[in-house]
Amino acid sequence: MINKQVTSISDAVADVFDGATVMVGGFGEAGSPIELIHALIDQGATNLTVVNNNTGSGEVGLAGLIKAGRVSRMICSYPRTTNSTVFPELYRSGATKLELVPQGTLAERIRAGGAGIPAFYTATSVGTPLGDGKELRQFENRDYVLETGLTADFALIKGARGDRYGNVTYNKTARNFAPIMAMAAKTTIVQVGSFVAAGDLDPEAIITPGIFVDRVVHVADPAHESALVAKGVTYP
Amino acid sequence: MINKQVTSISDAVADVFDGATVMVGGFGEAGSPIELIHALIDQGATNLTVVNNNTGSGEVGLAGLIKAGRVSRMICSYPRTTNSTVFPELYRSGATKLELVPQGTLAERIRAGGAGIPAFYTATSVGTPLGDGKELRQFENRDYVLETGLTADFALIKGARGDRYGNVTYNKTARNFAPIMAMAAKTTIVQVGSFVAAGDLDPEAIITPGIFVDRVVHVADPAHESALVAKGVTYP
Amino acid sequence: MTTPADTVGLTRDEMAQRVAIDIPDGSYVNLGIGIPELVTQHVPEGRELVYHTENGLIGMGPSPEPGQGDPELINAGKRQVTALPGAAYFHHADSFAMIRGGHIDVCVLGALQVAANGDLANWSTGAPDAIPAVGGAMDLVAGVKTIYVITQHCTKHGDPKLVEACSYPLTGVGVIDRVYTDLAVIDITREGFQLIELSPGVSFDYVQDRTGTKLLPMQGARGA
Amino acid sequence: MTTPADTVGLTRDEMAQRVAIDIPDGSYVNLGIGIPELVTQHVPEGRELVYHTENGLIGMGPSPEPGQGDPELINAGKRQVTALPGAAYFHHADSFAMIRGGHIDVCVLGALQVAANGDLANWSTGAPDAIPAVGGAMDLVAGVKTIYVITQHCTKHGDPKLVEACSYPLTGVGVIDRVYTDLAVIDITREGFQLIELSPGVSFDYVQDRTGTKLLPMQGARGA
Repeated sequence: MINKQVTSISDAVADVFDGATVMVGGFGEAGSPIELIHALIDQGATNLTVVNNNTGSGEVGLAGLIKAGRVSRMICSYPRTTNSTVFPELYRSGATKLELVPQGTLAERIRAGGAGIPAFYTATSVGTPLGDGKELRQFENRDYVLETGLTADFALIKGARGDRYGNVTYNKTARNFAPIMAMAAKTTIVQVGSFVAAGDLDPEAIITPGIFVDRVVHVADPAHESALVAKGVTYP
Repeated sequence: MINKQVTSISDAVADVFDGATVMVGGFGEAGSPIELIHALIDQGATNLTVVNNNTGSGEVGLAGLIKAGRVSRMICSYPRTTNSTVFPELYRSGATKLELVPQGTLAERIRAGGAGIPAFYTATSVGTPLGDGKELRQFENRDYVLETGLTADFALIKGARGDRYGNVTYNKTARNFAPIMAMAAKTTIVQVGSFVAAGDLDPEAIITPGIFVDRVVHVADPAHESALVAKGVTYP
Repeated sequence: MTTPADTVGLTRDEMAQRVAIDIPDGSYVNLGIGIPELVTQHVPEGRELVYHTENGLIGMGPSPEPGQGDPELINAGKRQVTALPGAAYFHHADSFAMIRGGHIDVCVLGALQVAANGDLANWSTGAPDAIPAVGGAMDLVAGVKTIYVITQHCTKHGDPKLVEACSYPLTGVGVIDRVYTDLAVIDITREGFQLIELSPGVSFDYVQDRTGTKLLPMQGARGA
Repeated sequence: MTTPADTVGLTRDEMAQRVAIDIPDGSYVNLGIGIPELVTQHVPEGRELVYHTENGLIGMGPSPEPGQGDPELINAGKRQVTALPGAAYFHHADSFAMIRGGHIDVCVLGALQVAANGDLANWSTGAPDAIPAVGGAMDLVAGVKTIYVITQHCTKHGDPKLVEACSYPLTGVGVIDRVYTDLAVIDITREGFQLIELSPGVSFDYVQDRTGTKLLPMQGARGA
């Protein structure tokens, strides 16, 4: 019987290796898999390339991972944060590199990576510093840049409900990058607030089919980043 | 107040013009918008380019449109049908042209057209007759062909439930090409089995958000192609 | 200290109201952070606009009542919002398919600089120590059908934001359709900045003096 | 009329059973029309496979009870099927993202011809009056990790289907991993067709005689 449930969150991230590329779901705090990130901090993997729209806030979750010196490179669209000086300091010191990607290009590159599309053309960034050095091509008299698909070794994702097949639903705008990251990673690890029986999820409303998911961990009552930051929590 | 509901199915397709490109949802009979196609037959537009995975069966729905001589060109992946000689005859006579596209490339071209991606690379068809003459390019030592996005003037689609904003859900495998065709057409016309109040559809489970839909027509108890064919119905 | 800019021209809300007048009923709209967000409060009676936020929601409603919010229901500015009846959630690739694919009718953005050819700079001052951050701005200007800029006519230092050519890094090339400032409404045309409307009590010369390049007077009217 | 091909070698069900043995527990599987579909009936006890059908369903179950079907719940062969608990529906672009993106573990297809380098021809005989139709075959062979062919060793006319080079139009280049026929199991290797297993009562020479090019004998065994 297929059962992708992993009962221990530390087991779920045990094989993340030094130098891995890790996609982390979430846009701001919505959809940020805090507990999985904290398990990854405990696990100790370093020299990671992390793909996330932002760089976390405060000193918990993704910002905690960055502060712990585990991230050598960020791929994101908006690394500025109101509540965190963690990334700016490491960026300015050169300890953490940054690949800045327009948000829609980032999303499409991840989706392409998951869909077996090695490259595609987009008008986004044409004529801007982020389009500099990219291959230009005209289609119907408009300029486009060539962008490549993005894949990862691991994806860490926060879902709302999940089952033993790895089917996942999300809560509101916590969905954001999670479904496409689940497609683009070799190993996709999802924390879900509720673990339900196979068949409990409406097959018309499953957002991430289990084929894209490798491990499901039940994390009841996951923390919210803003609440941790407001309480002054730091991790580790 | 936004209200995309059109009460008359003939009004819904009134502006389809001669020479238009029309995407028609459905894979076999699942999701085939029979009533909208019949309204289009009645409306009379001709010299159409039709995008559908197949070419219909019997002499109703899409096969009826083709038999009526309205389709000068089909873009599809599998034009052979067990229950219809309509397309084969017109194809052999040269009256209807065929652009044969692998099914996944067809789907991705439609999705690209709707997503503002003018072109992408895929390994599908490399080294085959359907890849002949296409631009080849290597990424990481593998060959890919360049494929372009596909758009349309109109999409005719069958949904299960819809609301005044044009939000749509589908029934089972009737979903198939509909969500991407809705994205790729300038004017998307959806027949729905149930017309519901705004807010009745779960925002987590809306498959086609209304932004992709222009008109919604309520067609209660839509016909199934196989039932019509079994009864020997022809249209017109 | 009182300068003319403090005493003439539109308030932020009046600017937003002026933009709202130009957005047709039924439009799908994406609003940038800041003054653009005020547009929702000034939609004329009888019009319904649908708001898209690029982090995965269409049918976005106002901020929640205190204590009623969900930290996982936020907008692109990462502030808590609500979802109206008829709203839908979707993932980021689908969200930017709406943007890139030309499905959003109007985007209203802030600006650092707008050039006479429609170039926009609004993501970076190019300062060497700044953390570069672009978000969805480049996708929005490349994909949305109509791009409006809403901005003070000049910077806090009195420098013109409407210029012959942007000195800051570009967000997009030739993408802006119209600029709404405290002083005027100005279209981007083939010939450059075309004055469309002056704010009450503001003269052509007053606006021209605060514009970094030639401003074409209103058609059928004489400059100054 | 009785030929040796009628009396030796596996039945269609035995061929499907032989394939099923090689598909690991928990695999995501796409089955072509015909003999491949029989695989579902021969999965060894204790294994669970998940079936994908490219028209938008994963977790596909068997045919419905008579009168219980839904004409909108069909498989790629357009026959009515069921959805098992844990199934999910999705649209065509997502479905082929599963295929093209390498998420399906095993695809079992029929063949007109398989070449010694792994080329497959299974969509067209190239007959000039035929209506060309490809469906999802080219996407499947380009995207799925492991491609198995299940086929009679020879055509109805007794011609070999395993050939040096395909004469029919190709579905994909170098895509086949293994071929299961009524007579043998044969891998595609850098050196060509490598015999892995003979069906009961079938000799190496018997298979070689019915194969259009050189067949490498089983390793550790002597040819014939």
